[in-house]
Amino acid sequence: MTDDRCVMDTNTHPGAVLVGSADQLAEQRPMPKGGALAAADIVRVAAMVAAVAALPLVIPVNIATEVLIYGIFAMATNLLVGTAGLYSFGQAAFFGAGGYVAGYFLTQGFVSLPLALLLAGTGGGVLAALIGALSIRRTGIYFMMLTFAFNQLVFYVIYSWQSVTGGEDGLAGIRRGTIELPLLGTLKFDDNRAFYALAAVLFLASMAILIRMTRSPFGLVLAAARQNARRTTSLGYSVQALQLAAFVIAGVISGIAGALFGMLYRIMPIDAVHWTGSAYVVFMVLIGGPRSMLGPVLGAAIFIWLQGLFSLVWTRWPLLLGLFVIVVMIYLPGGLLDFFDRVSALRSRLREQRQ
Amino acid sequence: MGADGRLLDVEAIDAHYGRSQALFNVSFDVGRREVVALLGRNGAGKTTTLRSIMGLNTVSQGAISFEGNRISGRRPHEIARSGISYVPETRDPFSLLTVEENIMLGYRDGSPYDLKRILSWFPDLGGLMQRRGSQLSGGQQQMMVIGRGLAPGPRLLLLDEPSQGLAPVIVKMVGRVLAELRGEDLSIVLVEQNLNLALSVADRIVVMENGSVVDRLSAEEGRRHPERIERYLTIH
Amino acid sequence: WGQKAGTVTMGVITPTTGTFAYAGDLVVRGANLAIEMHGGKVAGHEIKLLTRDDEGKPASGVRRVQEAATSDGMRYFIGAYSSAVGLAESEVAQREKLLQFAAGGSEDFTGSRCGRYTFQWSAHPYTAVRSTLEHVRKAVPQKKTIYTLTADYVFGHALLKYTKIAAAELGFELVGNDNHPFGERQYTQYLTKVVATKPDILLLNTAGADAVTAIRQFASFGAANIAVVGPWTLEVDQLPELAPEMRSGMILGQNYYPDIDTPANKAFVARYSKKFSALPGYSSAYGYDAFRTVLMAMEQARSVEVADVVRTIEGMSWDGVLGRMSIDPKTHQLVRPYFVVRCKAQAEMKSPADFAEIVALGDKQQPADQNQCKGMAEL
Amino acid sequence: MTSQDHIVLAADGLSKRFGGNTVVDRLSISFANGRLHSILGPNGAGKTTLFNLLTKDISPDGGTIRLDGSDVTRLSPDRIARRGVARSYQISSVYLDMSVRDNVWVSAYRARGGNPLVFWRKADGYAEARALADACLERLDLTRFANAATKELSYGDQRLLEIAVTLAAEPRIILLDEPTAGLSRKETERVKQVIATLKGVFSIIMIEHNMSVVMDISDNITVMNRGTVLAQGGPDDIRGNKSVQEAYFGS
Amino acid sequence: MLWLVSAQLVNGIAIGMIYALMAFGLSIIKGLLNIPNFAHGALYALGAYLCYSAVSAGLPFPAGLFVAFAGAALAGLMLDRLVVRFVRAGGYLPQLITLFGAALVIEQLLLIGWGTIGLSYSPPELLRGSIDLGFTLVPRYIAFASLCSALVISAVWLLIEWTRFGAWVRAGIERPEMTQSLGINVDLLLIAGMMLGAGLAGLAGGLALPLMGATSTMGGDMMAIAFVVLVIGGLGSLYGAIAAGLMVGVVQSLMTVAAPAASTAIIYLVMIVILLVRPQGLFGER
Ligand SMILES: Nc1ncnc2c1ncn2[C@@H]1O[C@H](COP(=O)(O)OP(=O)(O)OP(=O)(O)O)[C@@H](O)[C@H]1O
Ligand SMILES: Nc1ncnc2c1ncn2[C@@H]1O[C@H](COP(=O)(O)OP(=O)(O)OP(=O)(O)O)[C@@H](O)[C@H]1O
Ligand SMILES: CC(C)C[C@H](N)C(=O)O
Ligand SMILES: [Mg+2]
Ligand SMILES: [Mg+2]
Repeated sequence: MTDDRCVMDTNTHPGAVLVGSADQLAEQRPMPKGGALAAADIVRVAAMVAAVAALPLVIPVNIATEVLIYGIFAMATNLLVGTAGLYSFGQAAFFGAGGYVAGYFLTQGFVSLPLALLLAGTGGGVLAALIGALSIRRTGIYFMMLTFAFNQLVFYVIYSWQSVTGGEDGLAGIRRGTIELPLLGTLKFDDNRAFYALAAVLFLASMAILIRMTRSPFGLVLAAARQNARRTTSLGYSVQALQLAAFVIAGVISGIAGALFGMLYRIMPIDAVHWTGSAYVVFMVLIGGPRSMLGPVLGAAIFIWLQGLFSLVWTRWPLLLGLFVIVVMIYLPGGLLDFFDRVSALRSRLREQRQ
Repeated sequence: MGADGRLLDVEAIDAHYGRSQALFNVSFDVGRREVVALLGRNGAGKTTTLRSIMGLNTVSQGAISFEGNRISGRRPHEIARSGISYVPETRDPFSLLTVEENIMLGYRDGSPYDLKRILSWFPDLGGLMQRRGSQLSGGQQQMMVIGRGLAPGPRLLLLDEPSQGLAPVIVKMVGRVLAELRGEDLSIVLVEQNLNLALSVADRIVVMENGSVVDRLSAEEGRRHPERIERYLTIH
Repeated sequence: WGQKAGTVTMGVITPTTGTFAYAGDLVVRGANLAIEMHGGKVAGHEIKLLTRDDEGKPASGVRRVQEAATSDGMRYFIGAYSSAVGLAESEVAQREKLLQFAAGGSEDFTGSRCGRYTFQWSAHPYTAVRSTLEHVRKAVPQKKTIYTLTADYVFGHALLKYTKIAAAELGFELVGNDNHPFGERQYTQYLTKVVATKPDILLLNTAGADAVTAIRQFASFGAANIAVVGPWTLEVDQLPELAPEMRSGMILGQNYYPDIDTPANKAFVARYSKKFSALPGYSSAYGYDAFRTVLMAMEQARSVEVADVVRTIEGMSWDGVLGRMSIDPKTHQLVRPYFVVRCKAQAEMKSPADFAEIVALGDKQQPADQNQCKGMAEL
Repeated sequence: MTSQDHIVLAADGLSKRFGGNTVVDRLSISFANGRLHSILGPNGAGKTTLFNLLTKDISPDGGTIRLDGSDVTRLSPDRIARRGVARSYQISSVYLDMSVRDNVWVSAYRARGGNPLVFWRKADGYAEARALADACLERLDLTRFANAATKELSYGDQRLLEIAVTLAAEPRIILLDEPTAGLSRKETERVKQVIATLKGVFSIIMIEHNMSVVMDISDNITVMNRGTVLAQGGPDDIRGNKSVQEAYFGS
Repeated sequence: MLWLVSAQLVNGIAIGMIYALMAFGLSIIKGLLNIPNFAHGALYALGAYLCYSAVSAGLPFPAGLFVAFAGAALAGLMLDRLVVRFVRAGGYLPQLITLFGAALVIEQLLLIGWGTIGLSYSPPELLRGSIDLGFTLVPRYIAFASLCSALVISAVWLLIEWTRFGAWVRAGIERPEMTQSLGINVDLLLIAGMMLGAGLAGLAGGLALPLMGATSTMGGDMMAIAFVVLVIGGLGSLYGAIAAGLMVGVVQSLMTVAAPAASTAIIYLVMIVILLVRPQGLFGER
């Protein structure tokens, strides 16, 4: 029945004029699928929630919190690196912007945590909109270097603005803030476990949003633009606008992650804004694997956990970290995710052989 | 050199992409100063065959020898130095190099095909020498990469759809060049969708389908009975 | 609270990577030696020593302190090396009630960000600048004009602040100052300015690798008539980083110098040189003396409870490595002497490690009205 | 309804220079509604550049472009596309890291008015876009590859996909740059038929060097040389034109 | 004021030339191999240490510079054989991060090999002290180092331009299969390119030794500047590397007169402005 749809059904589309009108699609209902959520999805969600709940039992709660925070940051970065193919080396600027904005707010006697997060997201987003608007027009290494340079500028602004940011010392004395709930009263997060729970909620929410995003039209078109921007433009997409949108979204989420980081250790350190922070988060993404949102999280977890572990083992621990990075990249070029793929491929081949 | 004057021997090769097989038991040979046309539909395996000869694909079964020496399993640059050259269908120009650099990149001293000779065939390129490879029109690129393939002075040239994107006047020129080359110490494996061109220059024809050789015939037979080839190429 | 009965867990949180990478292991050496010379036990408890890398970064320092406190039951620690890190860790110390014996050039440790659980081992920047400039005044009275080069962070700012005060007190004239970012590697543009201004003295309010690089590049100008003075610029640990001809004649303030003539130091130096066949420097002395003091206080209090030890140290007065010492209970600043040395030329050196001679001692404490500590919290 | 002779797309005095070379030289050309208009010319004549200018892939140095009578010279390429102009590229521009089906989907989604900022719904939920995409694959006999990774297709099949993507954009005006280059006879025949059935409803502009395709199905032919129009007319006029013979056919 | 500005101008030019050398090596690796060599800074540090060891062992300073060059080139060879070649197929980012890992390893090896304390070396007697230009002093050594940089850059440039080496490597990077099919051993070429680029980093490190000493972290700071110079100048352009090196040196120096604290930040601002106005850099081609 659909056989002659391609271009032939000009009767239903007189003149085949289909100038993009958004509301037309609003009426176009998504195809119903068997069940709201596929069984496999439910299993995956349950597994993720269980893993997040179990994490602080395995590693110290602060480290676990940090893993989640960097997980959020790395997932946001992966929206750019993995999906959109925008190799930003300036993400620390947005992480930092969020952290400093929320931190400043929370050191000035304010305590509303939702407001702090909102400010952080806005801070990260606005800065990303500014930097993105100027950088997106450039591609490849020039985009990389522009974001890097903007990152450095943000760094020096924060560095020099000592009265507000604490400069080289970092912004200290950040309080964790509270949430006022109508019935439950005031939620406090001074206890590290409570704070972990907060981070976990935000982490799971970001993950859900970002995964959905990569499978949405937005994500697919971003991926298309990554592979061939010119072609995508010629199909009627405003590629730069879409990329800017992705950049801003990543900025907002990074800003929120930065705010959490500031609250976790109650200090926003200047080196969180340094460009090396931007490099590290890209590395987390690549080590984990940019193909899916699970990769960056794995990368963040491994990176933070390994760093802590190695530093206990040997004073020259960065050497171990370096070797680890090299080995992963050589043997698992698609990141740690490849490892799981290999295992399941091996298993299916074994099964085949048995039959 | 093969005992019977054969230059290239492709003996029962298989090739794979990952786990899917692209060539099945492909065999043919090319003699000295001979043009063999390799014909077949899209996806038949023609390009894969050429790439296998060049060493760009690994051959999982069978063997390829050139002038009596086994070349399958050797590295592409060694195969190239033994006297084989390849012009890919995707053209693959070097976009940052100038046209002159593109053409002369593989030039070896003593090659009969120097810049002057190449320009005598494609005078259009003459004014473009200092352009970059990416700044040419499609057809200009095609001429450039044909020249690039000849410059090293190969004894066997693998040509993948050389007439693609060329204006009729240049297609004719290509036909003339191929005829001219045949008079020299050069053999050609020609993949070509332009049947007229293929029939006009080839000595022998090998037809492929679904990764296998399905027919072999002399050009003479091909010219007399084009339907014998066309039934593989057109709608039945 | 995670502290196993019968053991007391103490930490050394110092950089083994980053700008101060050279220091971490040296502090650990000193700390280990203190424990060893104390007999490995204190007030009936086994001593367990943890070492962590703070990477010279505040966040890492805080992370490591927090982690060591919660997972390993650490209650006492020394560190950090950089003021920025130490100050950040100090907040954790107050919150988690950990005793921190810090070292760093920032006056904030005992000033605006003072805390009941943090003690400062290094001299106050006032003491440092004042002692050094006093000696300069005496030794080369004809040199009057000073150009300062200042590291743009708390440490440099503190030194600059007190340079201005001391210069006014002692009659120097400040003819110029440039702030350079922490971690700067290119100083010739500043030095070009300095050379052009022709001051009598180039005073470096900067430390670590920054100072070494600045001096090295200054040496390449060969401007012999400008004297280099560093109130707190190069600790003895770093002197070998400079070739003898680059450092000779420099006047430097020191928190520690191996030649210090006290019984405690003699014992320390002897033991240290035997074990490591080298002379101890600032870092090792800090590790040693800070730990020694804490262990002494534990013995005196007959307790390893943090609160008891804090109270004991606040009231203690003792013979330490540096001489007669005590703690100012209002600020937790260690009241201690400061040393001024003059670097020797190659010809004067009796051994490769004979860098300098102590030429003066200073102990002027910061005037109380300049101190910004708002008082100590309850324990 | 617009008449058959209504001009849908026109260029007036269009010029483009690369460095010192004038590649398109004060060129004026117009395309009538529902016609198949072929553009011939020697290699390097400026045909692809003309396409690039018409779709604003590159900006002209002079001249104007009119779409349905209104000046679109300053419009961005995506806006032009949304006004119903779609093109295929001479060098295939398919998305190699996507499945064949997704390649066409990206095009079909936009064609059916899809908003690319939608990030809360799954892409595979859009029935209409998906149906259109599948239909386009079917038309070019690519259905059997629908789930394959595009980079695994042979070159000729990628060229077919390129056309499928262009058709899925459901344009009013289709620009095809050498649609049959690299195709075997069978595939060439198929593409030719597809184009022939589209003619009349859509306005098609085609660059092609394959004379059997051009002469059989074109309504109008323009021959370009050195950035200008050398000749214009129906297939027979062109075949008989002396200067075209010389410059293009070489006989 | 004027004399101060001119003094800074002279200083800026001298320092800028050293930046240019560093960027040039980076540019060779980037231009020829298309890798943003994140290990460049580590190789620079290695050069400084090697030069130090050579002169400490009694070799004359020029020999020390040669050791720095050769040693770093050798390290480049090892880097390529042991690491980079395995990730080459993966493209840009995997190479970048692998090289970053390699940089971590090299820096730590330096600490293990030469200890954590930085090392100093005074240049030979001949190169000590300053040249008095009347309005300013220029340290003799800095003048020497910038002259050396200029010479080396020119020599290498001629090598690349006068031989087909440059075209080969560029071709090999863009289309390795096609280049091999023309009979060129791409592997060998890439090794040579890597060694040359790494060697130049080492040489820059050796030249920097008397000014910067030898410390494990010295590379990181230099590398950031070198990347900036590279991009400002335009990728793959010799004039670009030189012009941008000088420009960065001069801007940095002049800024010290106006606002010293901003002298580092300013170069990033300059870079942003240039990239926005001329995205391909000063001398780059699009
Ligand atoms: N990179 C690849 N990965 C997987 N499969 C491939 C790849 N390249 C080609 N194939 C498959 O191998 C088969 C042969 O392809 P090949 O390119 O040799 O065909 P061809 O005869 O040259 O076709 P064309 O005329 O379209 O160029 C095809 O079915 C194709 O799908
Ligand atoms: N980026 C560029 N820089 C400089 N010159 C260019 C550039 N792109 C194309 N040209 C030149 O412009 C002219 C027209 O090129 P165009 O691609 O439009 O030709 P064409 O008519 O499509 O040819 P073909 O049939 O070979 O595809 C050619 O001479 C080409 O060399
Ligand atoms: C001991 C030191 C070198 C002090 C260090 N410079 C600081 O940051 O305070
Ligand atoms: Mg093919
Ligand atoms: Mg064209």
